[in-house]
Amino acid sequence: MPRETVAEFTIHSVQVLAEDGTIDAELVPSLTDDELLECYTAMKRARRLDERAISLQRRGELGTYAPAIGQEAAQIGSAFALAADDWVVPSFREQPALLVRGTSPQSVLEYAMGMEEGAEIPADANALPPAIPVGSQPLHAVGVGWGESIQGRPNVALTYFGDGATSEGDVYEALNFAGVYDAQTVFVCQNNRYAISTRLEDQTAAETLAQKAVAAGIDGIRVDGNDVLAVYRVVSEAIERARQGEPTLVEALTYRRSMHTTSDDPSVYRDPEEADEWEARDPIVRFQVFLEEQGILDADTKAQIDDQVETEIAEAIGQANERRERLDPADLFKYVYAEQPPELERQAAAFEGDRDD
Amino acid sequence: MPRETVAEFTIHSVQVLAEDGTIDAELVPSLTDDELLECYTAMKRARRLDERAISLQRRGELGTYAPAIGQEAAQIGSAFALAADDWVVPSFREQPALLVRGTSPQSVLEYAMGMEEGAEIPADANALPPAIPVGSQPLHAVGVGWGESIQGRPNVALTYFGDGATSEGDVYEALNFAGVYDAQTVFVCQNNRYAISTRLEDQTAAETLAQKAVAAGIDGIRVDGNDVLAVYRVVSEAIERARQGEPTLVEALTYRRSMHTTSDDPSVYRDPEEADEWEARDPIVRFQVFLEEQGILDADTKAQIDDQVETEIAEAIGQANERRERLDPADLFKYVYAEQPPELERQAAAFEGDRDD
Amino acid sequence: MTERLRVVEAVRETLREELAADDSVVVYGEDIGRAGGVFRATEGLLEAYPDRVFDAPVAEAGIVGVGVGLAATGLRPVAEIQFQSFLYQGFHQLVQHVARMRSRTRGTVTCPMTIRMPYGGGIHALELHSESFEAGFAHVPGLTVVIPASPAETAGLLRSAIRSPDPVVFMEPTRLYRSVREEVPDEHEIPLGEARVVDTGEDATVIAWGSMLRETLDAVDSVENETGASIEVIDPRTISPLDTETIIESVQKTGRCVVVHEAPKTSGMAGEIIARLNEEAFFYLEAPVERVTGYDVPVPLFAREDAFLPDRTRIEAGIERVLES
Amino acid sequence: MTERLRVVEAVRETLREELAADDSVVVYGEDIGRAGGVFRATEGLLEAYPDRVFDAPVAEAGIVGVGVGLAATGLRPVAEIQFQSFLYQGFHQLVQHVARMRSRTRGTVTCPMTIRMPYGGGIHALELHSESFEAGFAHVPGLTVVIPASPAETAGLLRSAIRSPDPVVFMEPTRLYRSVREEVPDEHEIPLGEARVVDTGEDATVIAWGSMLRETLDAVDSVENETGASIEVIDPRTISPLDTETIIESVQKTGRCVVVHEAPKTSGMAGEIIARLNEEAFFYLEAPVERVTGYDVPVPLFAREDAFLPDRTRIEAGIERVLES
Ligand SMILES: Cc1ncc(C[n+]2csc(CCOP(=O)(O)OP(=O)(O)O)c2C)c(N)n1
Ligand SMILES: Cc1ncc(C[n+]2csc(CCOP(=O)(O)OP(=O)(O)O)c2C)c(N)n1
Ligand SMILES: [Mg+2]
Ligand SMILES: [Mg+2]
Repeated sequence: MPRETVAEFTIHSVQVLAEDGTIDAELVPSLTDDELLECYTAMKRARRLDERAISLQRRGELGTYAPAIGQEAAQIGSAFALAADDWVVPSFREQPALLVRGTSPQSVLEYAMGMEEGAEIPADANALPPAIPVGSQPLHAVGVGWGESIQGRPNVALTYFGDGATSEGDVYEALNFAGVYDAQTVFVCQNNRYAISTRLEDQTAAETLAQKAVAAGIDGIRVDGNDVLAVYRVVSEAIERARQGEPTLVEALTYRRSMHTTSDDPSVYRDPEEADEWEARDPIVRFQVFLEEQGILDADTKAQIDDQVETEIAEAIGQANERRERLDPADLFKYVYAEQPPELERQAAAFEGDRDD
Repeated sequence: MPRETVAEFTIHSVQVLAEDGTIDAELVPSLTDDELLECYTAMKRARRLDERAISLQRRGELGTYAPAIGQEAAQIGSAFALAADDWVVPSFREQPALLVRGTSPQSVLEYAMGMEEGAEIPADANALPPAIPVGSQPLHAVGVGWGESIQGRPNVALTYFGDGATSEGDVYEALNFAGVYDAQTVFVCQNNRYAISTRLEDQTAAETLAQKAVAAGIDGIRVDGNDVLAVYRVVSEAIERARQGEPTLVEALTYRRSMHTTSDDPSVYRDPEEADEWEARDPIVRFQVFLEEQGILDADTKAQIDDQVETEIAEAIGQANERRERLDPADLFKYVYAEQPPELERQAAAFEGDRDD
Repeated sequence: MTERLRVVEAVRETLREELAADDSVVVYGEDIGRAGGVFRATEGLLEAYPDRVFDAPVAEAGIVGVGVGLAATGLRPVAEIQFQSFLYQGFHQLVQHVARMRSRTRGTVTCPMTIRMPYGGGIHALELHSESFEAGFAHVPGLTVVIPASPAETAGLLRSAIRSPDPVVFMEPTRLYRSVREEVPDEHEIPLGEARVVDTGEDATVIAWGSMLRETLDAVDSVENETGASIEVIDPRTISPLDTETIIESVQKTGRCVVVHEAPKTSGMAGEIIARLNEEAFFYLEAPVERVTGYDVPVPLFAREDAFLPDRTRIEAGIERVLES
Repeated sequence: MTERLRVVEAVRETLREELAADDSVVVYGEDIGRAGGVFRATEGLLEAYPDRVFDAPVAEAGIVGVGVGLAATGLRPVAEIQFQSFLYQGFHQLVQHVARMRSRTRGTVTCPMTIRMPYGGGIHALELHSESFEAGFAHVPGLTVVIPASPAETAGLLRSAIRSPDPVVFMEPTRLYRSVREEVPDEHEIPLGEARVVDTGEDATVIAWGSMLRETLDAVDSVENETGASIEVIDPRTISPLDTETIIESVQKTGRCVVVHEAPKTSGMAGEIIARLNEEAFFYLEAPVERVTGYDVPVPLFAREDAFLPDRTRIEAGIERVLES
């Protein structure tokens, strides 16, 4: 066998709705007009919430905020593909996906106001809170997907992470565990080209991120992450495979159009031209043109959606502000253990004492 | 581009000296008869040291010991390919490679006697001490290979680890860093089929370990790890590429013929038949038959080598025992910091005080 | 029916009973399945519960991290880390997620996970197989850190750990795995957070846990014999959250105290205990509290291990110093 | 020529000078190159030293681990971890290799690596951006743990850290990065392992470091004004190995002591300091040593951060308690 081939791998990439508006009729997912509009509304809502959050932050009303502007198709196309009882395991930039899954804009804002209230998970929501440590949450998604399978339930876990996260050992361990345990898990890597300031070529020598799957012996595929139909299509298939115990890594090629977080100034490390280029490739615009051309979206509906979104967010801001006013700092002590240990009781009492002084 | 191919990968496997004795003339490395005999002697020395160590451990004279019996071709073929100033970064089962690189059998024994003396690295030896935490040392090898390149030196670092280690995030991070920094590093993964009791299929869903390289965008190749000529050939090429800043992951397919360590009883988790099968495929036997058939090794030389090895090891045992007798427990305090901090001085003094009582 | 068991058997039987009692218990770790664990602590469990006992890849961050997800789905993960020092590979998952899932989400997501592992010296093991980092774990709010000191204690505490609504780092003294047998009551359960007064006494309090408790009891015996002093011995059992009350009460009575641990001295648990005594029993203390601990050096390879570990002689000397001053 | 610099500038200038002074210094970390660091602490360094300043992939175990290898080849790696809590991702490399390379090899291989990172609260940052784990690092023998409290101290200590033959965990108080300016002497060097008596006094000793020192000085001022007491303030600067002598001497004089830190109370450095006082100054102590620290809870998100962090009021109360009892 002097020199023989023992394994071969191919990474595919999928696009359904091209930038020039051409559609791949074979791959286009079968969604009703209402579903398509719902999807569009979700994208607009997410975009608007991010925009409002940035300006609230600028006015000192929110803390550090990580907008997902430009990544709405990657997140909403994928979140839309989930069934009601499936799970979402997000990082810190997943407002669009979370909103689709039922998290309220109010919660998003509360979290950005530095309130744990914004990370409460309602009893019926299958989700985990935002994970700040890069790359740490895919392992949780594997645990969820494996746990569901141990308990004989069909639910899958979908987790999001970025291009930078793929450098963390945890992400690799997650992919590898998923392969070993046939975890009902889908990995969506949003390759938005940057990890803060770091470009992909300084992150890895790999030419695609989808090929990280090869190391774990699971499927990897790339999708145009600014094409919501393609993302929906590819992730739907991945979800169905995951229900059978076959995990997939989906690399969604997209672009972070705004700052890393509100503490970041991208002009330090990237060309304004690059941003312009990607403005033209905005995922919402592409989808909107498609909906208009198909006669699904007209000017009235568009205006109505804009109004609706504006009202929702304005209300959410009001509610979040109200909750902030009622915030009790002493809650600090409440949720550390199921039952408060004596030493913590003493500390809580001392805290109350100090407050009374 | 609806669905297009964006990347393709192929994993090759190399064998030079087949189990049936056939040789691939094109691939056979150009080694002199003396070099071939040196290589054979190294294999015999390593095997014999492991055997003696196991029996010394059984008599209570050594602590836990991890024999490399069956893996001599993988280690010695690769270590032989290094130049004098290259580095070796081993795990805990690399006695064969270390011996080739100049570590004395005495040091190996001292380490197994629980003495840090056995992990001293002579000033001119480019090596790091045995790493016990699985998968932790490839990152060091990347640092070495990168550090040599930063300093404009041609030296490469060769690191060893096992099949189990490939599951650790650290190993993936090491491969990925190597790709990013063009580290002058060669990764030799000895796939000996087991991580203690755990078989490869419970370790990863990947069909080869060489393909772990794909995730990092570096080269990966498999070699028959029981074929010392193939290992030498493949690793020589990898070393030359590494000198140019192109790291490679080499998966050497081999088999751990004895116990994981002397604390382990493999009969709990594997068939005796399996061991028999691999006894027949022993790397030393295969190489010996080749040398005999080529007229390089005759019965006299063989006996002479056996004698020489026996004497060396007997002497090493004597020397290690002597050094153990001279061991000063107070050395405990000596090498923690370059300069002893006052608190440690106090503790050292208290220790001496206690000893004098 | 009580049984005479070793520590390692107490672990195994408790795991078996908890697997039987609660379908949501899953047990996993490196080599814990087909091989039954490197110390045989999980022997036979895979055969008995093939759907809830799993061998894991060699990846501790993975082992800790997937536990967070398993727990979120309603399971009770019981993970083994092969040796305590390798929990460092998953330390970030432990601190960033396991310990804080409850507080991050105001109690809406929890992580009732048990992470068990052998720890400590005394068996002449390889490098990094003998560490004791309980003080570091105790510095992480949200964790419960438990160390048993005998077979019955192991069974009782491990059961409570598995049933705890909060994550528990369960550190088993390797040195005791096979060294003693003891009656272990069936379905034994010992509440977490409560120290045990192992021996009552009037003249000094000695605090020790894990395998140091045995050394301590030996030392106390011989000091009592030699000096006629009467010494109280306390095993905190739960290192964090610590049962301060029991310790304070004892030292308020005895006025003298020795704390023993194998971990390095600086920033070890003895410091914390002394600080609490300083706060709550200051005016009762008749002598400086003595620390008998590992030195501030990495645990050496085994040829020098005995020099590192506190032993009966050093503990005796500590007790004598505190009695004399 | 001295310059008035902020802490973040002191870091930058010291790095620049050390890169200039010693060809073996290499600087790397996430976003430290092209972007100049998320706090701009490394701004301009890549341009000035393109062959020795590197952006790193997002992988902290990798960042710590490669440092071991870089150091082995004769380089002096100076790595940045973007926030202290993410050093946990590389905690195993730190404990298992960085800290013990010297002792494992009897001094034949060493690891003169500096790992610098912002730490601590007070800037309303995201979750896990405000932690203070100095006590945990101090429990790892072989490490030197340093925390500066002003621009000049930053420059002087960072220089010594980079030049140290041993690995240094260098924790920079985020809250001070831009808040104060101070004269920084050129080529300033402050020996590691030596505490600084910031203010002398007779009635009590207050020990604080990092950004807590500033709060402490404010609190001390107001207590001194209100009560007429004279208070000594000590900044250990090197948290480990700790300069016990300076602390003991002071408390032997004042008889009263308060220790302030932002890290959670249990198993924090205050415990260790109290234990040393107990050992060396027991008979001088006139009152229990006070601890003013973070609570035993995970650092909350920023809306509750002020409630968590010790502030001037809490420190004042602590000093008053110790003066009164
Ligand atoms: C473990 C860890 N290391 C570093 C950071 C600091 N950090 C926050 S986001 C980020 C970059 C993440 O990049 P990527 O994964 O591409 O996600 P993106 O921000 O682009 O969504 C870094 C380094 C962190 N939060 N966690
Ligand atoms: C980080 C870490 N986890 C676990 C262990 C315990 N352990 C020692 S060797 C080993 C298996 C290693 O398998 P492999 O990488 O295949 O190397 P081999 O032993 O076969 O040479 C394990 C799990 C360890 N030493 N370090
Ligand atoms: Mg990104
Ligand atoms: Mg193996």
